[in-house]
Amino acid sequence: MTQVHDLDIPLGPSREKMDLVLAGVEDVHGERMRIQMGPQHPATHGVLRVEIETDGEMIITATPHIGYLHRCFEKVAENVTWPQVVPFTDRLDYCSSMNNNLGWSLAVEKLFGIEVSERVQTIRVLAAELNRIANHCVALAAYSLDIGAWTPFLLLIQEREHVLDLFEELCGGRLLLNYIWIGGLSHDIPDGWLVKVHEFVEFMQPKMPELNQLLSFNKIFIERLGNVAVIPADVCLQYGVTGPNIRGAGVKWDLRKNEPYSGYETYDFDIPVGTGEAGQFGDAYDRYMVRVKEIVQSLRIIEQAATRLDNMPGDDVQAAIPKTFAKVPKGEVYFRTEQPKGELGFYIVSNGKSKPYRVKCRAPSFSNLCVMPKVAPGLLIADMVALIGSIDIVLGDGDR
Amino acid sequence: MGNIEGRFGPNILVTSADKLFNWARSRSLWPLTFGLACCAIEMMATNASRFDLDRFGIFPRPTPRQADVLLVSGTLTAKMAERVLRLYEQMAEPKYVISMGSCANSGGPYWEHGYHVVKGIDQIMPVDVYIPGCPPRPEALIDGYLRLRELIMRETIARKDA
Amino acid sequence: MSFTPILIFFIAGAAVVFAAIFFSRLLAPQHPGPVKNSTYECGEETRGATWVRFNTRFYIVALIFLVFDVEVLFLYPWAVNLRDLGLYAWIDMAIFIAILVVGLAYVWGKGDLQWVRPRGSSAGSAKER
Amino acid sequence: MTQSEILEYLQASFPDAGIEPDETEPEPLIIIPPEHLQQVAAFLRDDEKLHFECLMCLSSIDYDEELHTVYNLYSMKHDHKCSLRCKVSREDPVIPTLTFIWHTAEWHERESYDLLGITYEGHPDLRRILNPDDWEGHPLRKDYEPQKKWHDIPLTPQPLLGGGDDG
Repeated sequence: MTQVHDLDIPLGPSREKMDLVLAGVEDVHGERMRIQMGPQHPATHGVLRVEIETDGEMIITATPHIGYLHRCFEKVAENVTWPQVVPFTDRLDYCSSMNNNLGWSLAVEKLFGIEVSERVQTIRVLAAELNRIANHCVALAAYSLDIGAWTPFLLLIQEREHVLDLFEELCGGRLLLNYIWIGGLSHDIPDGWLVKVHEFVEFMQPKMPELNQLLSFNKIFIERLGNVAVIPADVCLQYGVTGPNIRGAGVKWDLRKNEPYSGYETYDFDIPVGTGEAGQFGDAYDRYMVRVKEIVQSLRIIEQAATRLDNMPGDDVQAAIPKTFAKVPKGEVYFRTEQPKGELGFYIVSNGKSKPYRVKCRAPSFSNLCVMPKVAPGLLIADMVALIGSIDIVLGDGDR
Repeated sequence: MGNIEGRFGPNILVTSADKLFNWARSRSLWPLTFGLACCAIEMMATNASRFDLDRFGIFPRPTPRQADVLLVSGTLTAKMAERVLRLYEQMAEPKYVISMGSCANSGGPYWEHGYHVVKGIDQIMPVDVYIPGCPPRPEALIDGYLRLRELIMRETIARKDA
Repeated sequence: MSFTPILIFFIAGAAVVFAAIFFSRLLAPQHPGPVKNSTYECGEETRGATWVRFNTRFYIVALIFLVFDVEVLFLYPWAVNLRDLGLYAWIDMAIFIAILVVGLAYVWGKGDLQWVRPRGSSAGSAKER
Repeated sequence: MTQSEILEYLQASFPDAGIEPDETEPEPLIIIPPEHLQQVAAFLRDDEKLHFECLMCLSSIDYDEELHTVYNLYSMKHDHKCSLRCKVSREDPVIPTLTFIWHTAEWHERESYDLLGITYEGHPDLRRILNPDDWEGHPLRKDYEPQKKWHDIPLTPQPLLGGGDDG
């Protein structure tokens, strides 16, 4: 009988299966095989390479390798003027370009001390929440595709098309919008657009319960995601995991409530938090359910923002945009916003010239990914797919 | 192709065989799901039900062994270029390349300051169809596929010099 | 009861298979190259040998699958002409399925269906300290 | 506690560490010499009144003759922020690592090593994270010259009109 050598697995999240493997009760070990879950892989949501070392099906170590989509955002941001950086922030997390624009513009407005009118703030919140719904639709669609359900993918992408039609009418772009500028917006609301927004909200109301019936309460789905890839709250804090992932772990932390910006404090919505109904707190199912509930909350915000805009006198949305960016205040500022994937922060250094001296983008997917080597040991290979899908990474802002 | 390629002059048999093979190939282009960046999301939206690439016989395949078209959608970076070249080599003949989006065409917005970005994938592999746009609209992607169809319809297995 | 239809059936089956291979060999363009023949692993070179000592769990799972796959194989002809086989064949097959259900219960109880046997499963063998 | 209160509190608890504010608008940062960085950072996290358990962002900047690393900290418990700055000369840019204090620093430090060439001594595996491992130079430095080629993959823009020779 081969002598059971103790597996030097770093202590992953404790779980009934996991204890067994650690206690070395596993009778016979195969040799470790090194598998590349490489850059071209249907379930890595882009170009992420995870080098997995497995013993049979059980993952021993998993090291993510990123950088395959490193598009030098910070170098580009040092060589273009302030307003020209906005289209590049679109391409950071290309599923939620409106929220990236909002993050960048608010950071620069804080540095320059620009105040925007209340109407512009309301339009920004409306557009950002619409984009949150679109982003969560893509995230849930790709996730259900990874788990193996083809119908929710088509349904969710179809509902997302409605949001993209709204954006197309608002600012001409579908995916990358360049809409929220520093100090204002690129276009005002076309008339008749708010009516469409109200129609969209009515259209979208029954969709989430429908998705729940179709997928969320499906026994196979719950069995597949319950108790899998648990990221407890303290690991989230230590590794800087933010957004739906930390809310899935039960921490009620959302920048729109804790550090309100752009008028978010005036809307009433609540923060969905993981309930641990399918296993433990912070497992893949919790993170999934948090995103589904967030779509419902975003609909509430959109409804309130749209009704406010209905009876708000129209004003020039480009009033507060500075005429020239040649002379700008010097200084350094860090500003963070609640982007659908997590906490998007911009550290901006300005030396008074028309181009930023240094821009550091604290991207949510970058930090959400670095938790993988700690969480992955002990998972089966199929659960690794569930882990990557549930932390919802996009390599555009992972690699910047 | 195979043993009968470039063997015969352009006679009646060869031209009708051409028509049959080209028709069969162009009506079932299986792309390699190869989302690099933002264009990948537009590619997903085009594969979904509203723009529905399935009606053209286009069904994404995850492995290069079963793919006919390498649809490079997104920004090709230096670190990724080696892998893309290997995938391109590993695809079975006859294979085609569609460069989707201005990043793949010429480096796109990262043309000037992107030190890590390959300025256009035609620097490292032959490209059949370029689709402009950043990201190109789904209709533009469909137009790219149809243009590739016409390209395939003009192929022939007759001897080149004849 | 002539067996020619079955013979024709086999010949046709073999013909289809060989035709597919022959025409694809004849018509499909072949340009083998060193990179093309290398194994595909998500665009990466493969690292680590694949000729490793597999975990025995794979062997057990494969065995279980084989048993129940062959069982289904026997069910097909039986299910097709159950009507004229009469009650006797039905009882016969019921016994056969019962035996396999006992096997399934044993394997399930022993915990071999899951990848890692949970601690203290009912049929914990001596090996499990 | 505001930034200035934290500054006084730190100066009180580390009198000889040479902590002083700098003059960046809109809010001065706390400058900490590299040799005391780990000590002060551990204190910032463990002290009850400060309790900074989140490292929001770690960014490093190239100021021609000096390389700076700025740490933005946040405490969820007391809901207050603090930002530190650590200055290092350009010749031997070495800063002690903070990975064992905040795990999120592990990747941020690897990135700032990759892009700006600041080595964080004591870091578990300081490799390049975004660029390929054998990439020359540190791209975010002001005097960086982009490479022409990497593993014979051309990185130069194609000539605009026809007949490119070095493509």
